[in-house]
Amino acid sequence: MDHPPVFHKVLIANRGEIALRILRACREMGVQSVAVHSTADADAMHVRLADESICIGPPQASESYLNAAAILSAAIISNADAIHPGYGFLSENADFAAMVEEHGISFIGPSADHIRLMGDKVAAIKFCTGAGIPVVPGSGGPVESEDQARPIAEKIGYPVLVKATAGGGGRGMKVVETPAGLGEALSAARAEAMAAFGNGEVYLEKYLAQPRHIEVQVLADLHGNVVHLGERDCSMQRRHQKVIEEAPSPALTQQQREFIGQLAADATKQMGYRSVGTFEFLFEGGEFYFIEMNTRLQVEHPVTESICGLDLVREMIRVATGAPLGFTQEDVKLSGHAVECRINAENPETFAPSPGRVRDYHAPGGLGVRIDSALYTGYTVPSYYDSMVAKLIVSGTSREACLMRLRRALREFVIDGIETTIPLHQRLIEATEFRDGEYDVHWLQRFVEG
Amino acid sequence: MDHPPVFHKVLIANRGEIALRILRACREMGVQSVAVHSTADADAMHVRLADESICIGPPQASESYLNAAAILSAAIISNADAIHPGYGFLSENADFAAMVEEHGISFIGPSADHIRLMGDKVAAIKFCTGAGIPVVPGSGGPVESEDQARPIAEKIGYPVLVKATAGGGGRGMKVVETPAGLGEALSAARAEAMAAFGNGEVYLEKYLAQPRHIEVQVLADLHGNVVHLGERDCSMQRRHQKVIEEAPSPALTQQQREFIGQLAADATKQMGYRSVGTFEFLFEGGEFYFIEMNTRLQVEHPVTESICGLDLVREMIRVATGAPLGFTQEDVKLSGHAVECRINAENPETFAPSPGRVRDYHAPGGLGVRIDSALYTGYTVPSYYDSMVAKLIVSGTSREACLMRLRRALREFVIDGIETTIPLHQRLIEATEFRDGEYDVHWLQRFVEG
Amino acid sequence: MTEPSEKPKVDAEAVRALADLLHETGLTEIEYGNGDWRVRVAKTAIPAAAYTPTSPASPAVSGLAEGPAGAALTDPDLDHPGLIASPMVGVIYMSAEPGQPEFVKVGDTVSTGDTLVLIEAMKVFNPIKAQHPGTVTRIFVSAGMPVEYGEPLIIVE
Amino acid sequence: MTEPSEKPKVDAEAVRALADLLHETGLTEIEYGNGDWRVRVAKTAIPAAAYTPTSPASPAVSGLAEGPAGAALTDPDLDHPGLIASPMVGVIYMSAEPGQPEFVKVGDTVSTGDTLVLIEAMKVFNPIKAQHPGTVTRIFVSAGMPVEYGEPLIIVE
Repeated sequence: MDHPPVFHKVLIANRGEIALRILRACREMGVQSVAVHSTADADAMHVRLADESICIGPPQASESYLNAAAILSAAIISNADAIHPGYGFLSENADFAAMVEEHGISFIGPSADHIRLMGDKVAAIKFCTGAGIPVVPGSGGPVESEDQARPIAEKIGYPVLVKATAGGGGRGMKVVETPAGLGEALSAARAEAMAAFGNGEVYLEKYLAQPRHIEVQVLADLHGNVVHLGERDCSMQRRHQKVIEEAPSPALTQQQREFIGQLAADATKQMGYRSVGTFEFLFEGGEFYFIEMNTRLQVEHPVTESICGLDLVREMIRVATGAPLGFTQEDVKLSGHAVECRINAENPETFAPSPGRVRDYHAPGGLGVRIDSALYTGYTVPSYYDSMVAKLIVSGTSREACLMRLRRALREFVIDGIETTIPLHQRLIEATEFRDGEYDVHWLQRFVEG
Repeated sequence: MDHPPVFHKVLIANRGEIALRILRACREMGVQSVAVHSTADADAMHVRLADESICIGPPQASESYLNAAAILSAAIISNADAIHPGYGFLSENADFAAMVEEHGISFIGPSADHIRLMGDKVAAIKFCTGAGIPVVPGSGGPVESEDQARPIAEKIGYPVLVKATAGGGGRGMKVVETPAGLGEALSAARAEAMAAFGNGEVYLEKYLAQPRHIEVQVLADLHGNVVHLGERDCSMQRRHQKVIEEAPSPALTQQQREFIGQLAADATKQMGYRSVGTFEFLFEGGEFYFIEMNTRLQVEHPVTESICGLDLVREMIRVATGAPLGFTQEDVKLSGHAVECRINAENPETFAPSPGRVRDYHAPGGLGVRIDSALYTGYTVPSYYDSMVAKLIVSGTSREACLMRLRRALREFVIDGIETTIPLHQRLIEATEFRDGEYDVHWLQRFVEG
Repeated sequence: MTEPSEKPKVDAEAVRALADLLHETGLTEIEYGNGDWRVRVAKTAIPAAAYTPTSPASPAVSGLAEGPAGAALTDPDLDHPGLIASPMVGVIYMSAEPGQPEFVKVGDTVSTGDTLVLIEAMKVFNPIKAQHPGTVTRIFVSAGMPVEYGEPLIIVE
Repeated sequence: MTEPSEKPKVDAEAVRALADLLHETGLTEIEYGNGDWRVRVAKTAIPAAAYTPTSPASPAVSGLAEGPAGAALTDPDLDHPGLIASPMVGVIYMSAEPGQPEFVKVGDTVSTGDTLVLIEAMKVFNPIKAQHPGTVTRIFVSAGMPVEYGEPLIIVE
């Protein structure tokens, strides 16, 4: 407990549960923490628990948590030697990362260059293609005729999607199931695109009807040591917002897991990436298709922590100091199963936000239950920020044991005074498709609409 | 989640955190639970969460939680097919265990015969000696003269203790450091015993000046399969009450761990024991000395769960149905470190009980933190029962990481309205001897008195 | 009650007036005295009112769902001075043997020591007897019903 | 009060007056006596209202311990209409350059637009200017002091 801290003082440029998560890691490492907060968050848990706190602006995030100058000033006046950006807000802002480092303060995350590279979706796909990571196959440019399209479609594999270059909102988009339908679909899409956008140009892309969202966690130090920590299945989404995440994915074989993990780790090493990062894929028919890389800590990182036994925030802080990983891919053992439920302050049916005062808060306890939440009895959930107020992470030796435990934990969870999505999770845990692990990225949307 | 439950319905013959612990295991196995309670516990968490609850008597434990007839009647009228006794109360009452089984209800624990055997301390020591388990060596009977005593003392090894057969409270007790002091000590002890008890008979025993309390967890099914799950170090005691427990012990080598674990497992197998059990030892100078065996679940079982990844209550219930263990000693992997703090409703300095209304309850969360507690905001801790109101169990990859995490968790824990021993634990975590793992069974007593 | 001196007459009007004042003013206690005369009215805030901890376990409060406990929770008879509550967990028997008449029915007059019901627990039949003479005005239980400790059985007025 | 008879009359006015006093003064109990006549009124604190959840994090509320924020928490001047609060996080400069006189001192008269202090943030010196003419009656900060958003700087009356 007395060995020198890796940093003297870390400023946490975030709020809510993730600020608390980072604060806990700092405290467990013997590192001082500085909380920054808006005037709306003066009573927030991360502020109350931090060693120091600095008000950086009014409630609007643009004036506070997104206010790079205020956060950097706070770091300077508090003599912080590192900044952890959490997720959201400034976490993937390359300019902020660069600015922090220019002021001689460590940015606990990847380099500005890597954030910038992966923030440019075209450049990211180009890099990944070069690194041998599969991307969604397509024509790579406009197709003019059926003759030109046919061999491309054959190569992509049916079903293919005809998409308008100028398109959007589904217009000028046609799914082609078999070669016989290609010509007609091209004509129809062209006509529709011309009518809608005044531009009839179309291209071809692989059509994924029922993909899962699979993402691979990587961790790298400054010395070229890289490990992957398995995948997370985040297919349980509503309006592109993840609702439940689990690890490992019930859809992957061990071979697929090792294959995609190794690809992600190799690409990470190739680009000289540092810190944590996540390669996101669509997965269908046994194939992975790269979507994007998140150059930050993810909301759902605890499910990975649960199955690999690592503290990812601690590792992030460690590698930011220049410390080597200290273990190799062979040392990483994944075991058990973990599920995370994101609990939002929302009506569980209409999803209308429900900020307000928490009249009673009681978290479930016992074996295999982890709660990451900044709520407490008497706290008022402000209306200015994201509605996620708690993460319930449950682990078990098997997926089935994990889901049984999740069910009992959800039943114990009390958040009174505001509406939350706990009842939604209670419904989901009873759904056959979830219990069987047979759901794609569209399933939840249909479930909540049904 | 749909496979048939091992039991249909389990009655939990206990209260407080352990009733909740058992209830959670039942729920995670798809087993119905029946809570029994005194009138003082009508609002208790285990009652509120159970599928059914039955009031069995007035507040006095003798009329309720120790009322075997009432509990058995409750099991009968609720059609429970098994009873889990928890710890304390009727858990080591062989007659109760026998009565339960005579009524065709499964007792989730060892057989009445084994409870009876180990409840008789003389018989227990005799059995263990026969099974090759080391016990505190002694003369095995009165010694009459120095000539008779000398070879026995040589065999036991100095220092030895001269104890009065009729003795108690330290009177008629003399520590002999070297052979030269033996004669004088015998005379003095005899005289003192004669004066105090009117009986000058004395015997010899190995003197343990600074022992640690080390206990080995075993688990056995009905088919002769036995595993040990490593040891727990419970040396942090005040007035023979455990205050902090940890696993593994900072004092044992891997060789010692395997040696004592194997001995305990072999003895368990030899006696045909079933369910969980704990062999308690004093440990000094690299040697183990058997004290007693607890034929029940222990308060501190979570630290073992943390390092071995098993759910001990689930395993207890499983083996009680006749299910085989399903794994062998080779499959048991111990990893990481865990510490449990028992949090009592007591003044942290005077240890005066502090029952009353909990005005605010907020448990720590995050990675590696487990809470077993039946407290909630607004709950009134009754004055009739044990003062332990919460167990904080923290795990980490190393002992040091675990202690750092414990420190931050203790800082987050809020129990307002009653006094608790949280401040004592906060002081302990800063003590050099605890941090270094260098404490014996007497250390805490001196610490709190200092 | 007609004695004017030692045994005072309760001035209900005054108490009502003070109670009204208590409510009106939002106080929790009023003590009022004049000479020998003195009244104290109080209304303690019920903690449960501010916080009703329903949710953690909303499922089950009283397990024996078939029993009357749940329904009877707000029954004013539960405070009746003649209420006999079950002293044990067990099963109710209303008569000495099957086919025989019940020990008591509503309207029966009973004497001290009369058996009212039997409770079978652990194969022992425990007679529940009248503690004072009176009339049976209510029977909460019926044959074969399981009862928990403290559950209402019978009222003898 | 002057009535000699057995049936006393409650002096509702007196109780109401005491209740008002109780509320006004923030007391929880008043006992009032006059000769034989005596009244005690009380109001128990409601648990929920009385509970300020301080403990989870008692260690740190305002981090910049050296700053005035902590001490000024109950300072009545914080509600002063002429208070100028810091619009940003930064470090205070009281004069344009080292060695030069301070922009303002207590007692100075200022016009709208006059610079009061500079706040350096990210190597930019931001002048904080008077929004209205008046007299500087209080200065909360001093040169080199770090300030957070909303921290009190100066009062111009």
